[in-house]
Amino acid sequence: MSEPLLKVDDLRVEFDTRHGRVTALDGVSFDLMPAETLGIVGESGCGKSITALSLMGLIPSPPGHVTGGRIEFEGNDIAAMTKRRQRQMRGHDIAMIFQEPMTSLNPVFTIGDQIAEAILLHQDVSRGEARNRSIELLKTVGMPEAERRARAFPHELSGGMRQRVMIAMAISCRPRILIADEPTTALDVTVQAQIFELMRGIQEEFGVAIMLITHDMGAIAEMADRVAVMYAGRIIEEGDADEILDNPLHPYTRGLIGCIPLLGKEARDDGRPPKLAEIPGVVPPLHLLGQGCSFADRCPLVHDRCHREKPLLTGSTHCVACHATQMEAA
Amino acid sequence: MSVQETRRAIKPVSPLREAAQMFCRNRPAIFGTVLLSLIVAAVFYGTFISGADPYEIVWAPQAFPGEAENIPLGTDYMGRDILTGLLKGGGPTIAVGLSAALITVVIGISVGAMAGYFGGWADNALMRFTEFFQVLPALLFAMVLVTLFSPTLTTIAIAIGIVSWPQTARLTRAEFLRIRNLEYVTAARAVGAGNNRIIWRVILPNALPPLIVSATLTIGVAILFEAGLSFLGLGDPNTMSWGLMIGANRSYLLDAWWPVTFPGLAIFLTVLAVSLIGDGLNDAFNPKLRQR
Amino acid sequence: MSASTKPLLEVRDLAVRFELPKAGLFAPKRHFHAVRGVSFAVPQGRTLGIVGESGSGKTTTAMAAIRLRPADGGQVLLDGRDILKLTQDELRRARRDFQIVFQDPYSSLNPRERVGSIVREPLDLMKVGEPGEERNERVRELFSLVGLRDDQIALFPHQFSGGQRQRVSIARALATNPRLVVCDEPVSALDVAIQAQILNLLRRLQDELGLSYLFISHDLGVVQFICDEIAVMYLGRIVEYAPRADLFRTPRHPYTASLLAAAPSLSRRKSAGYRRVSAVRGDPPSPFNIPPGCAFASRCPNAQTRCREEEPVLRQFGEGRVACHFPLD
Amino acid sequence: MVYLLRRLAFGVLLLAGVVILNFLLIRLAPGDPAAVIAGEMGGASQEVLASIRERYGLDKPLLVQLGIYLSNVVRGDLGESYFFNRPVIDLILSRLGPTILLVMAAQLLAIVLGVFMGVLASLKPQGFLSGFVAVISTVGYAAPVFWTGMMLTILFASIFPILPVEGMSSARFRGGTFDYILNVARHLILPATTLGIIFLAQYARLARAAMIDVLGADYVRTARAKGVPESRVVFKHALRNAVLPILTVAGLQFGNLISGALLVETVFNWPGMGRLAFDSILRRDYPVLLGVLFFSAMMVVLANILTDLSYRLADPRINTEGRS
Repeated sequence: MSEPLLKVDDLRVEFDTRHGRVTALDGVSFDLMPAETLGIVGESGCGKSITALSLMGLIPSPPGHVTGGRIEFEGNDIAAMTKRRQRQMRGHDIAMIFQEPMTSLNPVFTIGDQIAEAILLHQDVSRGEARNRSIELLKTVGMPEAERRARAFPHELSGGMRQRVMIAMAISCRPRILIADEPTTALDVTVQAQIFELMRGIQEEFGVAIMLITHDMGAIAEMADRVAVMYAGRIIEEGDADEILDNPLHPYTRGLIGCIPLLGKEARDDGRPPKLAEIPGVVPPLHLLGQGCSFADRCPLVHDRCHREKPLLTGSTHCVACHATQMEAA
Repeated sequence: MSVQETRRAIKPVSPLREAAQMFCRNRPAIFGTVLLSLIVAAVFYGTFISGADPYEIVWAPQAFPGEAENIPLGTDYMGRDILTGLLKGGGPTIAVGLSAALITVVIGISVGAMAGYFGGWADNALMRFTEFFQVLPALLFAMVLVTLFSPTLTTIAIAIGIVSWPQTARLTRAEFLRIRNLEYVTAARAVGAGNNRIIWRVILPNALPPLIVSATLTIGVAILFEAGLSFLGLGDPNTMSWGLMIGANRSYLLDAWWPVTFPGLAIFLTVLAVSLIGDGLNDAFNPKLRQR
Repeated sequence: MSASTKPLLEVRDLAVRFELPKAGLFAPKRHFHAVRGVSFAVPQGRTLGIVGESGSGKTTTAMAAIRLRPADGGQVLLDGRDILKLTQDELRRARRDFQIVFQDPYSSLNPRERVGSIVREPLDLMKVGEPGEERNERVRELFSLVGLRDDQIALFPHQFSGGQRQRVSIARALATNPRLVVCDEPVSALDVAIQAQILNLLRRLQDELGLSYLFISHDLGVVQFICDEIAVMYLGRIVEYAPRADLFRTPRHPYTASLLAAAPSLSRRKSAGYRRVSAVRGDPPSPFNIPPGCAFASRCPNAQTRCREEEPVLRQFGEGRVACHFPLD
Repeated sequence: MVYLLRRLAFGVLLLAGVVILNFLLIRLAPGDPAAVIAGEMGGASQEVLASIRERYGLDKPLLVQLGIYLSNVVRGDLGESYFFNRPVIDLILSRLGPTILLVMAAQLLAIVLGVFMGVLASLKPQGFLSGFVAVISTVGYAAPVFWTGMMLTILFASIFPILPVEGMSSARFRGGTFDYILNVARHLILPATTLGIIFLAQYARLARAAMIDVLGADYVRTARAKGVPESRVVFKHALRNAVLPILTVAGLQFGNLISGALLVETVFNWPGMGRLAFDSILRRDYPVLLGVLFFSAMMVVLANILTDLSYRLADPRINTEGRS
């Protein structure tokens, strides 16, 4: 097996809030292999976006603090690098696209300038050359009339087109890793499909590893090779996408999959689809997390130990952090 | 249904009480409140309790502060006691400030609320009207009004009110426009609420926080206006006020600094107190800050 | 279609247009036609879904149908009475029969009111029941109906989570025992786990209370779960209108087909080499500038010359109706 | 272009409104309009009053009077100062330059320094400079501008006599053009600082708030994510957006700036329109006072149009709003 491109080990991030300091990421570890797509899935507030931002060194501070863990890119500890090298990595080696294409582009510069800026920052080319390349990139991401659109301002483009611009900017320096934080959540379904297809095409063409942050199991099925499921700041299950989707082990993952109104869950006797599975209650606020398993209060399989002790993520290819499942397996 | 929520009994937290708590934790705001209370107490003493006459000549003109026992802040160019002037002159200044602010708020909120709520034609007309008033430099316009219609405290208060309402109107309009489109307003209409109820019971309470802040700040602005007008010789000649004291002693500024400095300081501290309170309210009402 | 039962709500030829800012002082007034000749019916005790992407006019249609925004033409018959013709007073009284649940659980509740009085407000305004204990009793009943507790009645909206706020919103809508409830994307702002709770609740309430829903959504999974009949909207028009089973089994309009192809599913696996073949191209054209002919023609994989010249009308095809010159088999 | 014409047309309309207001004010003021126009100190002899009635058609119906008044204004006739015995328009034109100089100097100082301070403060929202900006903006707001001016006068007249505290140039000044400019500049320092400091404080506070807001925006995160150095993030990506609200406020403040100039000119004997207004109040010289009001309104209208135009240059979202 090849070496992981990115190795994240025991990452901890804390935030200052009015309830005091809370733990937003509690020992998150995972590897990202070259040219694979790792899906990180979870509900809002589970820490999936914070994971992405901490890889980029973009946790807003204050109030955020990275308080522990190690991130290695191609075997080198990022924290040990100079600030300058860290900055060069952003955009050059690791690029990122965001959820809100509406607000993620600077409204006062043309999109051509914004893409060219990324090129000029990391590559030794002339302004004119950067311009031409940005037009090429716009063509690559399927922007019609790329020459003309390069002179457009973000507000003159639709959401889908803006997300294409974001992608063009992200791939401008041929990064090794592309982090996509809910890239299609703000878009209409037909446009979502186009963006996914574009990302798949880019992965095949450039061999980039994608980290896809999403709440959408459908996106996971279509895009991901491997999946990490997050809940309340921890990874609670990890494995191959098919394994997780077809044979989820953690009660939370099972619930999450069961409660999606999927197409094709058709027909009981009265012709209506069956009732959806429910996970009772809500995700606990971070400042109320106790010492036990954070899912214990909502879990159908809960027992005493769950309230006392945090389960660890164990397993070889399909890992899970749940006392009940682990005991069953043992 | 909601399993874990059943365990905790939650007490209702009204948004108003939360704001009050925020305000009480704001040190500059508390300082402003204390300062304003002291000033108001002193002015109250001067207006209603002390029998001293601010026009009485008590000592030699332009006597240095503390030169004699009864003139701790010195005398002015005619030998009148400055401390007495301060205590007596605060009343009119503050009264004009308060009533002008009241006029401002009443006109401003009415115009802004109508423009923002009804929109369209009414909004257009009212906003053009407002824009017209904003074209006139406020102090100059107030000067013209006071000069033409004799300088009494009432005219001055009305003039200040007339020139300063546009800002409140614009703010109110903006708030109404924003809130009007929120779903809870539509929801109120869906359950059968009429225009009156929606304006006064639904939108206004939600628009109030920034309006209260602006009203507070308007008091400060009005006090500054009154001082400016008095300084230009447009104060009510029959009433001692802080601005008037400055204006009267202005020509002798380089002979004696104290007759000008102390009334100015009084105005400064009053406006400072009011604006600290205004800032404190602003922070208290700001939900963004409350999250931290 | 359930032709036997008389529909509770019938909308005929509804039109809504917005006035655009004028280009110049003397330029003619310009309009943007958000809803163009839309007709549908909600049968008693059933659910009609309106699906579409942003800009399709689905929410505007619903809002105009219950007069939360003015309509510029058409009829809305509730039990045979035209809602669009009611006077303000009549309308206010009639509102007890049709209520609405909004999309955004955060902005749909007045932050300065306790949730109890939010739920009570419709009772007070429409004078339902005796003031005082009877109405308070009703509020408690509604709270338990939607799965909230009595001791939460005095709380303020910001003390609730998104899902619970949506429950409050539903309780408010049900206060006057309405017959029709418009649900405007009631779950799209919620996380999936909470979404399932609310969808199950809405279905339970329909079964228990015999409610009729007009359900607006962009999510076909949700629509399939809760709706009996579905109208698909594209740029202000209904392009397909069919019973659930038929629409999902055999979509007739290419647009419906592309929506279905893009809907959430766990069966499209990367591991199985799934690729999207003919996703529709591009974005919808600007609603301000709708081309002649079929509005979908510019993105349609099957478009032909006729589609760009002649606007198709909604006509019977198979079990449902479709507005397409070349419907799919 | 069409936009500019429309703005100008509306500006003219506003000014016509000011003229009508002036007309109404004279009629509404207590007493005989002719006497009002003549001014109480103008020695209102019967002949003067008669000539005024003639000139303004005061014996004719109100609408006709308005027509006469309007047509006079259009011809540049704002009336006569019966104290100076000069046309109002001449008086004002001779005072316009100094006022514009003062106002522009103050505004420039306030914007440049204010924005600079605000930006620096925004980089450390809890830092020392942020505290300083908060303090000076509160203090600057609360101190009456004429009082600040007087305090500075005392300071520079008695304690550090290094700057002139009165007038626009030294009396009986002799020297070349360049020396004259220097001389005026030295005289300008105190008035412009006094006037500028209130606005400086406001702009600094506003710039800090706008920058903090913008620095948290998604597109700034995008810029950081593509590896833009922090200084460039601040001064290119963020500042370009943060100036927009400042520009808006700067335009709105223009009227207040003129109000402030009125007081500052009076304190420092700066020979501008404000000083003229002050003098005409003392003499109840109403035509002059109303003329100053009209000219000030005109300056505000022009400033607003300029602000609008620069806003449209700075924000591409405005230009294309009508395009579909």
